[in-house]
Amino acid sequence: MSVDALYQEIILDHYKHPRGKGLLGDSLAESFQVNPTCGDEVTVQVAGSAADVLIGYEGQGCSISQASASVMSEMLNGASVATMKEKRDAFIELMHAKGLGEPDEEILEDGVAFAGVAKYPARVKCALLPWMALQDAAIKAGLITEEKS
Amino acid sequence: MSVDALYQEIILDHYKHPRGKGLLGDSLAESFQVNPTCGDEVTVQVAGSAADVLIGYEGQGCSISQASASVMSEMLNGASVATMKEKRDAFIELMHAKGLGEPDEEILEDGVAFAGVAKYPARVKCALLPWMALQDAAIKAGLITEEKS
Amino acid sequence: MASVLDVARIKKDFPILSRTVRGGHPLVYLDSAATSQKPECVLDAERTFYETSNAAVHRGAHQLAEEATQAYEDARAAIAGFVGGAPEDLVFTKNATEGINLVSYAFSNATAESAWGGAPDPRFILAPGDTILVTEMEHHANLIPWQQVCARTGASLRWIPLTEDGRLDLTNLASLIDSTTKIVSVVHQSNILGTINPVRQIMDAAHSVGALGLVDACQSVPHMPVNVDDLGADFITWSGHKMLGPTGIGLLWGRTEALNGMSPFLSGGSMIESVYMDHSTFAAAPSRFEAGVPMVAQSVGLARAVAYLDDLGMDAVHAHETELTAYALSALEQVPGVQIIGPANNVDRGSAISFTVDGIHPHDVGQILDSEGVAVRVGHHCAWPTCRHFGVPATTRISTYIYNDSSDIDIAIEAISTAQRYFGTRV
Amino acid sequence: MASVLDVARIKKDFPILSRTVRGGHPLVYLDSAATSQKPECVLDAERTFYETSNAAVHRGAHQLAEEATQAYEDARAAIAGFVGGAPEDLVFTKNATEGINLVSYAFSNATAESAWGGAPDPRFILAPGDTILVTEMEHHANLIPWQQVCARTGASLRWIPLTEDGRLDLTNLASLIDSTTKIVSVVHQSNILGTINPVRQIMDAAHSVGALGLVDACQSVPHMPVNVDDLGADFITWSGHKMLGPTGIGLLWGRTEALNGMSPFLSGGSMIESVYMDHSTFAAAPSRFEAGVPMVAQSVGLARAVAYLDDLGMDAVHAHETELTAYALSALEQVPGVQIIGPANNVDRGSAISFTVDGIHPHDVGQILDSEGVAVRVGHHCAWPTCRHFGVPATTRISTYIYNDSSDIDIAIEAISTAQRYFGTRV
Ligand SMILES: Cc1ncc(COP(=O)(O)O)c(C=O)c1O
Ligand SMILES: Cc1ncc(COP(=O)(O)O)c(C=O)c1O
Repeated sequence: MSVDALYQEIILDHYKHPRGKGLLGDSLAESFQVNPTCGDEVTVQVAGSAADVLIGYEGQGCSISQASASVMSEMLNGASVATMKEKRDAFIELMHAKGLGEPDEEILEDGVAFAGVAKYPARVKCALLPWMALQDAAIKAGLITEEKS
Repeated sequence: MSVDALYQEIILDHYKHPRGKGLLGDSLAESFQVNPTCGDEVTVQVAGSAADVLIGYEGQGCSISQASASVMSEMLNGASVATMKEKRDAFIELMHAKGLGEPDEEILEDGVAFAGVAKYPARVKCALLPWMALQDAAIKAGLITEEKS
Repeated sequence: MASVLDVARIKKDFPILSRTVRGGHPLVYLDSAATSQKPECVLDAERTFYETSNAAVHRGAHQLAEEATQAYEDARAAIAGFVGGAPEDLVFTKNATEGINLVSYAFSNATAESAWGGAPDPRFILAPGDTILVTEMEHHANLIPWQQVCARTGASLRWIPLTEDGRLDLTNLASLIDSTTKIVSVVHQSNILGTINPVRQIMDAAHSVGALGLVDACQSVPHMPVNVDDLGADFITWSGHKMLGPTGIGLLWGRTEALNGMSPFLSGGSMIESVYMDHSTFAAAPSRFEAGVPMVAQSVGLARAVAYLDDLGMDAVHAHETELTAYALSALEQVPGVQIIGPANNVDRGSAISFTVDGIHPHDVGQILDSEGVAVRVGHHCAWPTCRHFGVPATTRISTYIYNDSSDIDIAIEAISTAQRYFGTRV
Repeated sequence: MASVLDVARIKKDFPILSRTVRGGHPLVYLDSAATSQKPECVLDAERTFYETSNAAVHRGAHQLAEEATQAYEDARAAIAGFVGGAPEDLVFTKNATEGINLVSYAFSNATAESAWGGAPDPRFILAPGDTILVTEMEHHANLIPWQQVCARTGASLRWIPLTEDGRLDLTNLASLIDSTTKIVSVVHQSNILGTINPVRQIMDAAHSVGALGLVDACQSVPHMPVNVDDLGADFITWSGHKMLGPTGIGLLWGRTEALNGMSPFLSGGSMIESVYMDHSTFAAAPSRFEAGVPMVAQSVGLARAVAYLDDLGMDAVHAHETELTAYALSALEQVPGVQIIGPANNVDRGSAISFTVDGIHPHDVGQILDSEGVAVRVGHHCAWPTCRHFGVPATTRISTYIYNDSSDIDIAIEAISTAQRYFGTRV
């Protein structure tokens, strides 16, 4: 089906079996984000240190937003802030590539499965939702400084 | 010229030589009306009695509005309220006839010259301006009662 | 299913319906509650206007200006006539949202003016203790403007709650509408639930306490015969783009004296009587509410749209939709795992049908439908509080119009099953 | 007169220009300051949108909705780019009048909200003693909204007076703009006098006291290169229909932080972040100011219009108009009895030329011109106080655009002489 590019196996798997889902007992900061057009919600928490970031999340929404949160959490839990930024930039770039991006699997790991999402502008916002929450929480926590998004 | 139907000799004559122009010393009531799209202005006063209405007017504006005031004044000065209403109705009907009206010269006198004005929607308002002022002043003076215009 | 409308012939009038989407699927357009498609005759009317008579209206003394003004005022008369109203009671807005805002600002503007020495119509002046009544099934367009009026005046918002089957719970209407009520603003037909509300009863209740009443008729005027006198409202708003007309044009009908009781909303050219540097006076309605160069070409297009609907006959349009809705409801009921959000029976119900599919998020349902050529809407449908009431984050909605028939429904139903197989919730 | 533009070729792009009026006269359209005509490519773009991609934007998950959203946002980027702005700083309105009202309501709304416990941006809160500055040559659209804000907040209106030759008298600018000034709103190019004002100087003066500044660019954006950074304003408004675009669409550009400091204006769908029955939160600009289904097809048409203008080059457009204005001014000067209202020289001057003809009312001048096929505007041009300043009830105005050449002026001049002979003021 034409949607197979959107709903990669990896995405459906993360959707059905989310990794690392749940809130942290204690956190440095958290951010709640909604997608105002469809009501998808996600809360992302950050804890730990610049060398070892811990991520918790909760949410409800479509397969894309929830799988994206799961992939993000798997990819970034225990990473350094520098790695987090690198992967975040790569993921955002991929989402804005209109489906023409050639993601680097070394950097994006399971995130490469989202390449096809970028062909569906309405779904790009879904995929980015947890990443926006992470960005906001990390700023609040003082792990990164305000930057143009 | 195509405008000859609009600018009848009679109209241009009334414009250049307005009849009965000027305000009355004393009046029962007066009404000031403007055409908000072009700024034409006219003030109409009524005096006298139901059997013998006196009309004064002042104004500035285009040939059509000023000639209409002159024709109206000439036609109605000294008329009864009943005659005034009859002529007013006939004039208004003529103005809404889109140029297809066949005016009765017995009733409308020089007013028949305005038949061609009705072909120019933007000028109908000009021609009706003094009549609207008359209507309003006569109501204020208690000579006629409020009616749907 | 045989229809009272000749849908096959109607489809031919809509060029877009012959296109394909997503790699060759014929387009099945089931999103008319969001916006309708436009028949060729509407596009032709608009274009002809631009090519022959385009000019600023109510302004020039030249022939084009005359023709444009005539076209604009003829359109006003035709559209007013379509709902049984008089031309001088019909105001052109850019969409229905502007129409509702226009009325809502009459309240906050009158309130502010009266604080600074103005003497507006007292019906529009609000103070703490005054209340405004809406319902829990309003489109955001008929909710947020009233929240904002409250934030600007100290008045309070009340709402009529919903029953479990998506109807208004009128049990406590008598206590919701009382001497504090200044305006009651209610949707005629819900865009998310499909419910048709007893607006006459609610308007009468509003009038019994001296309050004004507004009906949001966005989803009713395009789909059923609507007569302004029958509704019993003081104001009715709807949009052109949902009834075959162009984007960028909406309508506000008001009772003459209600309209003329309102302070101006947008101010500028064409809505004035006299203007000085330090003060101005204003024209009567409808001009008072039409500042600036208006949507002239769009009014001409919309007038052509109402002529098209009149040719079909609004009774026939309504009968067609009622039939199709019955067909869709019973087809959906037979799909395991589908839950209808809103009235499940076809009584007092329009053609918008919201539903959820167990185990699949509405967004994903919509995406699979799209991949099969079926265009539906997913989300909260600008009625987020209604979603909250039903405990769902979003729904998938199918909504039909004159160019849909039962085969469109069949394709949608089949696509729902495809989605269930795709996401493994059904074998 | 040779022109920098190939006017003969351009005329062919405008179907309406080949029609005749009043019994066979070729149309000479000299009323572009009221509204411009539309080239075929703009009409095609709009129609193609309806026939292929029409859908509600920012809402559906289906392919048409995606395409419509893309078309709408591409249009925003193209139009913003035309004036050197960023897409996220450009708000679509229905006309320029709505744009100015939007900014004016930010003041009265913030003032009202702050009285009821809200915490709006303090720059928009007004109180008695605060002042708003306009000029004596404003279009009603940039005068009455500010009069109304004063009536709703207790603030006072000031204005920059005019000199005898129709320029702003800036002698007392330093006392007109002082610590009480909250906003300065000034027309860039007068639609009645043709004057081009030194808006940069005035905006800088506004900013020097911490006031905000708005430029009404309705008559400049269509006719000369305009760059938002160069103007130095916080807000700029203009309309689409005066620059080859469809009716029903206007623009408000604002500095990001100025836009995001404003309370919502129209509220409803698509401008929200979260909605509950008792409160809502709002999206950032531009969405915050675009409630309801917007003018999608019109945005597509307008984007095509700016591409058309870009192809000609705005420098060339401006040079063409400057030439044509010089030609018209000197031709008019040679007609006995003609008085120009506004700058008689061609310095800092646009192409709108108002004049009176001794002994003939402007309405009658316009009528004779019309009977010769020449479409001009007569009246106060929505600048009634400006007419009062010059002691005239009205003027006749010719205004040119890219599709006019010197032969159009020649025909108009000849028709003025005809009017003089007709009314017997010249032999
Ligand atoms: C200088 C000026 N400002 C404002 C306007 C109002 O524009 P619109 O009617 O498109 O709202 C116009 C045109 O009519 C104008 O020329
Ligand atoms: C019930 C209802 N009210 C209001 C609106 C708002 O209409 P518009 O977007 O045309 O302003 C809509 C449509 O979106 C609607 O369905």
